[in-house]
Amino acid sequence: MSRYSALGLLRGALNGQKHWQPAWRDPEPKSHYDIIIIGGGGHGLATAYYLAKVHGLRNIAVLEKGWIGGGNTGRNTTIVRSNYRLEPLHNLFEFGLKLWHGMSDELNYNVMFSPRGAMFLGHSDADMVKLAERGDAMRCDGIDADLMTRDEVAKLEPLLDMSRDARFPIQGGLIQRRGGSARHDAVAWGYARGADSFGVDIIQKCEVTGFVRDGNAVVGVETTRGRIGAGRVGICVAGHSGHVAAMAGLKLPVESQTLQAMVTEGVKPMINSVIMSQSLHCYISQSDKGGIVFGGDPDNWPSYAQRGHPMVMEGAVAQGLALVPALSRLRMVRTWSGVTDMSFDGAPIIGETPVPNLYINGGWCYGGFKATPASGWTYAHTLATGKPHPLNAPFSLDRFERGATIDETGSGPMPNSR
Amino acid sequence: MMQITCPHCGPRAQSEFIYERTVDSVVPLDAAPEQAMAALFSRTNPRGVDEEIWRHTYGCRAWLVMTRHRVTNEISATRAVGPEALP
Amino acid sequence: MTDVTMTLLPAAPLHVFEIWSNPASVAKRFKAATGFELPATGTSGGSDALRLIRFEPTVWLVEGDISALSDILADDGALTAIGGGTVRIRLTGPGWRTLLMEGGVFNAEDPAFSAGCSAATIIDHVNVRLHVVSDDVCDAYVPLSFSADLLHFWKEAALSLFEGIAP
Amino acid sequence: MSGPTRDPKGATISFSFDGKTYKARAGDTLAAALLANGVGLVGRSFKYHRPRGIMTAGIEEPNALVTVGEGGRAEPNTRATDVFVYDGLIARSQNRWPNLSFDVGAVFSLAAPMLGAGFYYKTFFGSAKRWMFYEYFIRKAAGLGNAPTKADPDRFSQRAAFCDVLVVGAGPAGLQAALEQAEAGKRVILVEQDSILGASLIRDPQELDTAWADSAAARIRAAGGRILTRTTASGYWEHDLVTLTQRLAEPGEVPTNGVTQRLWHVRARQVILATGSIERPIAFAHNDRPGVMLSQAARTYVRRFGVLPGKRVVIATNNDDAYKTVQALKEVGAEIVAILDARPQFSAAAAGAESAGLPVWTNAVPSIVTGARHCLSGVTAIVDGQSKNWKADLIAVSGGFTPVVHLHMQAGGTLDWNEAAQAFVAAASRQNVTTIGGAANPDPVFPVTPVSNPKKSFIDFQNDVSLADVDLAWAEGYRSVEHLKRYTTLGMATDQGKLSNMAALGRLAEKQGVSIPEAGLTTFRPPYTPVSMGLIAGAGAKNAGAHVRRLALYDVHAAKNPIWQPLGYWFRPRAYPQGQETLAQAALREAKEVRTGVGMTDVSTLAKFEVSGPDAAAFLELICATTVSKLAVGRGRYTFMLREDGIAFDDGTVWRLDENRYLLTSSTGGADRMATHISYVRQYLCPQLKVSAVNVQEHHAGIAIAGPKAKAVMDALIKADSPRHMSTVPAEIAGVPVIVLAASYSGERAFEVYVEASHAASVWAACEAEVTAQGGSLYGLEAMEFLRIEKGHLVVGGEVDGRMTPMDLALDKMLNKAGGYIGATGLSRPALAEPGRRQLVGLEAIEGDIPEGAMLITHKGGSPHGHVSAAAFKILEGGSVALGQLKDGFSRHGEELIASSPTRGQEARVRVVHPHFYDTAGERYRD
Repeated sequence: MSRYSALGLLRGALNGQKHWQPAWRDPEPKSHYDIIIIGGGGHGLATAYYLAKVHGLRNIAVLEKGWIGGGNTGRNTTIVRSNYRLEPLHNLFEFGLKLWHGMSDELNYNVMFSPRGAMFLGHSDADMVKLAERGDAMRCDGIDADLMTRDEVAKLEPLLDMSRDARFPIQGGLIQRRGGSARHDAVAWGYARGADSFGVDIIQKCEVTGFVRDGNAVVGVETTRGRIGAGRVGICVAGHSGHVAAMAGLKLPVESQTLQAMVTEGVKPMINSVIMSQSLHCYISQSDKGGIVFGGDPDNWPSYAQRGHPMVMEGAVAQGLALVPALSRLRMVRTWSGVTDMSFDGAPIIGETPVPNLYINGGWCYGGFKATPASGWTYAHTLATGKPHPLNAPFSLDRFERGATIDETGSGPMPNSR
Repeated sequence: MMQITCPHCGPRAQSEFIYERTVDSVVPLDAAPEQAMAALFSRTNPRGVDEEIWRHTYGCRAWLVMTRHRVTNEISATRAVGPEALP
Repeated sequence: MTDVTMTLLPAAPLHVFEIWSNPASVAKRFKAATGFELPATGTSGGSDALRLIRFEPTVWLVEGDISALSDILADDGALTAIGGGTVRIRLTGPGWRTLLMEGGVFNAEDPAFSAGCSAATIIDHVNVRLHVVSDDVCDAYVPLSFSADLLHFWKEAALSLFEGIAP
Repeated sequence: MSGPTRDPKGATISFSFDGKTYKARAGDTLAAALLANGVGLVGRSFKYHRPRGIMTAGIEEPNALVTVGEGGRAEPNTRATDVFVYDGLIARSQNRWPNLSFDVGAVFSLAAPMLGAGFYYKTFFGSAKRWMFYEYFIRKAAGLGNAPTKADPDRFSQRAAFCDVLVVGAGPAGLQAALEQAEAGKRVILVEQDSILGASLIRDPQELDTAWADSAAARIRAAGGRILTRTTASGYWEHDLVTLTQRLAEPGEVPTNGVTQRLWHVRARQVILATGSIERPIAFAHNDRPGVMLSQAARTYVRRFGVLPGKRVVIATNNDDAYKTVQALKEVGAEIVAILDARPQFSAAAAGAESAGLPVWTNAVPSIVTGARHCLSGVTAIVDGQSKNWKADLIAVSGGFTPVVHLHMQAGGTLDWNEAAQAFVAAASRQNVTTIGGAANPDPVFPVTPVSNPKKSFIDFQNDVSLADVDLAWAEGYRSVEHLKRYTTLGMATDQGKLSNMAALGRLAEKQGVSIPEAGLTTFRPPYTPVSMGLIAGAGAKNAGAHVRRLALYDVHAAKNPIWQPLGYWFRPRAYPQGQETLAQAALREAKEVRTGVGMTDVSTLAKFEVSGPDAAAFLELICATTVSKLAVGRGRYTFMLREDGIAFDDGTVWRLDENRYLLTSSTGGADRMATHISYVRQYLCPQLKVSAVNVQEHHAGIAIAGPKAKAVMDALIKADSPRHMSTVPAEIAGVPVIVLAASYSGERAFEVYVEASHAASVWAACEAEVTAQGGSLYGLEAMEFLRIEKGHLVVGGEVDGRMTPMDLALDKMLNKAGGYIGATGLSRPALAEPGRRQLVGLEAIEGDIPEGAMLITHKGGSPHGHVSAAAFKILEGGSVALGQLKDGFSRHGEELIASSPTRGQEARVRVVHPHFYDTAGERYRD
């Protein structure tokens, strides 16, 4: 692996950047791996990286049906934060946030993680109490969170509508200063390059079509590139978890829904942080290229279509413009959609399945990107040891039927939040 | 935005409808606990055709069952559910 | 010039007439007692003295004299007052169809949506029930809590539609 | 070299660009007007700040992006080719400092050898903070125009439309199709993004001319068709829904009636796409300079706008269409210094040009152009392997044609590869859409392999992506077309790859050694061209799409100037301050009034359902987790409802008004959810029941009267003995029929009066008169909160937070022992009975005031065991009390904890107690 550095770029300036090597190999699948990870998104690649780096395993493959990072890793709004109210969630995401802060150096790949602050706006006294409660829960567990006054919010984001008679007047906010955003594709590419350097085989255009069973246990996978044996198999295909799990006869507490996002034409810096709201369902940030990145709620009906719907988009943009009226004359230039695993308590699922040797990582709803390093780390632990890491133990698949759900919003088992 | 044929009102914009749940997740009133929890917490979630319950909330307020393809959004059938009604 | 105007009709009793069993027998009793048919889906029937507008499969909205209806329903349904929560806005003038397309999703421009037709839909996020009175008049039944905002929306929309450049 | 010119005759309107005033003709695009005034340099590129001019005459323009308009109307990144000049138009160039001609940012061009594709990923290591330092400068350099800082003064409309046939594109093919359909009796909508119909007929006059276009339009309208110009079909969604974006005013222009754009949601039975094609550039060194223009664009400027974009022109082509440009330029006196035809043989058109004495070179491909910032000076080409030079001020290029298949693909359609045209064309679709005209039948071309220095040969102009960047991405393993796009940012600029996609695919295919269709294609998603955010928001931009819900008694309250509080979409009075009272002072006074005298408040927003029929009680015993059927007529009770998973999700009261008629109330915040739940259970789960459950939330306004003197007030109002606690009677107040319920949320003897909302004002006035006569006053939500907390009553959204079971809330004794209610099975899940669950407790301050929302910890630095869900003060005796959720709280009464709020710097020492601080025996309810 050629090391990335400014010096390397300077050298390249003299040779036409011709000395760079492929970031990862394009290997043929072997007949057997100790561990196979299905899904070459950020989570799967991070899992492979930590299996190699932390657990010293080498005989690992990541199987990707298309091209790595082509699913939800490349179809989100790139927000990174750990500001959850409930302890199991903020502990997991905070572990991840710490990894984010060292990720570029760790991977020798600049993932452009920019801790510009993730801010939730409050629009009433009741909102401010809810924000304080969330912040207090985080602070008591050692996670940074600060309440902001109206003036502090206005200073950080001068283009917010601060008028008192706004429909959702801004009364203050809760900021996690160590939160921010990152370059999503780079996360997949960085982990892929890192994993590859340890000898992990990253096999693209290799779709899993079935599981090879010995009795009840999984001992390999059937793929479009042939049968591959495995000691353990980890599903890591959030959005399509139900589809892959069904090949092993499993039904999951998950419904797939479409989440869309959009970006405007690039403009000079106007949004300084990541803006979210306690009462509204939109999130706004500005990419390094100047586009305003914009997201809202998922479509709220089941779908595997990577297509958005105008009515959902119109609702999210209306909310965003009510917060930042200056966005009105910017133009939306591109939309994209991801298929998300909406789990039935809003929290992820990482752990064993009832099928021996088969593990699952999914149910990330619309919050998986920020979890990439924590998800990879804990899943690697689970796959390497066969046991949950303390951080993912609460996120077991059987928690729903047992009654131990982790319901951040308290909206219950229907993902359309009735 | 889909166009959904309400069994009572005819083709209408999706904005008038709200998705409720899949037919396989209905918990019958007399379900045993295991059966009820299985219905609530496990889904076939097919990447293909499924039967879903929607409501024409902002129209005639009636419930309907829709057979829909999850990738193409092709709606092959809708049928009325609920008490007996006059035409 | 404006070719649709909006008027608030005075508050009046409104009831829902719901049938839960034996709809065919109720329909027979209804016809016998009132002289007209229970209106079909998407239509209204009767006169100013007693008008039923059908918006739901088993529910009719009733305006006028309800005194005969309980007996007609007998044990097959119930009558419930809802008028306090509904504001009636009358849209008058040939422009009502165009106005209803603003912020809407229902085809009010369809000529088949004519006098005696009813439909419920969503306009500017508000659940609105429409009843076509004549070519030039359409009544909208709007939830009281949303009526002020919807009226404001329609007034702004009407200005931009009919004054200035053609739509 | 003098650059473009035009006879200034007919220039009637003025506009300004970068502060300088120019003249234009009506009907000019800004691009045409700038060219006519000899302005060659219009913008700067995104990454290297290279000088850029006008390359196209359409919406695909990648270079000539300017900000048009001022204040809240300013539209950054407006394509000069897609704005029609109006008198007073103000345009400014972008992404340059201090000015367009001398742009300091152009130093990035010097560093270009270092800044190839993906260079960001390889450097700027160190801490995240360090990256933010670099990023600050990167962000400043990035972006193009500036966003407005003022609110938008104009409105955006959204409108629905339905039609039999939607025709997109009013070129000859689209007009013809629309005319046929309209005259066959179909309802037709024809849309055209240009300001005129059949504009290509001006560029390329055929047997059909613009007069024909006008008459076709008149016939379409006469047949009832609707024609929308300045309207772009930007999105093709499910079930043949197409969104159209219509400009009613040009960018920056003051609209005549307040509305600047309209978004149409068109549901069509059939869609015909006559969207034409977009000409492709050719890759050669410095092919991005001012003075490099697409061939059809040059022809358009000559014939439609009367602008001569160059006097000494080189034509570079791989097809016959460019010979029409030769003709057009010759007609207006331009000198054609060379025609570089990439094809090895003379086509008929090429032979014709040569026989007319024009310098045609076959097997000729441009390799490099030279020039200054504002214009071109020379062209070098490789002709039969030899380099040749010409002096020229314009090179008009045609690399073939890319059919506009975007909408077809958005509709889920597939594409076929047309080898002769080297282009993808529309194939099958699952929606009802067909493609006609040029988009379906692109002209044949000859594939050209670039012969130039790849580093300076741009394919994505705006984002400065060159052939070398594609090569580098390939070498580094970014080989799928999506990786290539994301690694190089190709196709991610405002033009979304309209000019660059095919060039990149060609290079990728060449590297892979496969054909272009084998190399892949990225998916087109909406929008086809960028859409203003204000237009997507529509009227919702002003209220976030969330109307305020007004109380029936809004005017009555507003006259008293209360402090309002949002509750869902409702606004309710929070307190009615007197004089200089603060919220807390007013609320405490109001609450004391209720504890010692009498107060009244508006409770209209509560959810209410009238449930009638022989099966009403059976139905309610599904919805409610308590018994209902045991209620006698005229009696009511507290109840609560469970989700199917056994978690409590709402509470309220249920009243038996008559033998077969009940009134159910539940929380304001849960009203819509409860309405859906009730309808689902009634209509879907038990359609056989003889029951009618009607939502009467807004039908009844509700007035609560509470306090030791409430009974006296009520007796006077109804002129009868008031019902005892948890009883109800029909009555009359001020001549209006009402329902009086004796229920208490405050802990005092209290009543709720329900009255038809249209008559609420007179009943309210009567109640207020009587309450005032007894020395009482109004109270708001804040006082109500104090009262209920002190009494230990729950609130949905507070203690009932969607995570607590009836056991956790100590409600299990009230559960219907017969079971059968919804949620009964869910309650049997094992973990719900395990230790460690959060349980409802009371908290009494030992020291300090308890902060609402604070965490409950056993020691400093400890992880929370629970939290404070609601905090208040004991109303009469003072002292901070609260309700909370605490791990295993039922068994921890008496324990001391810290209620800690680090975010507010507040904490209190608290003791865990029973969650009732007032009248635990419930004696004050009763007479």
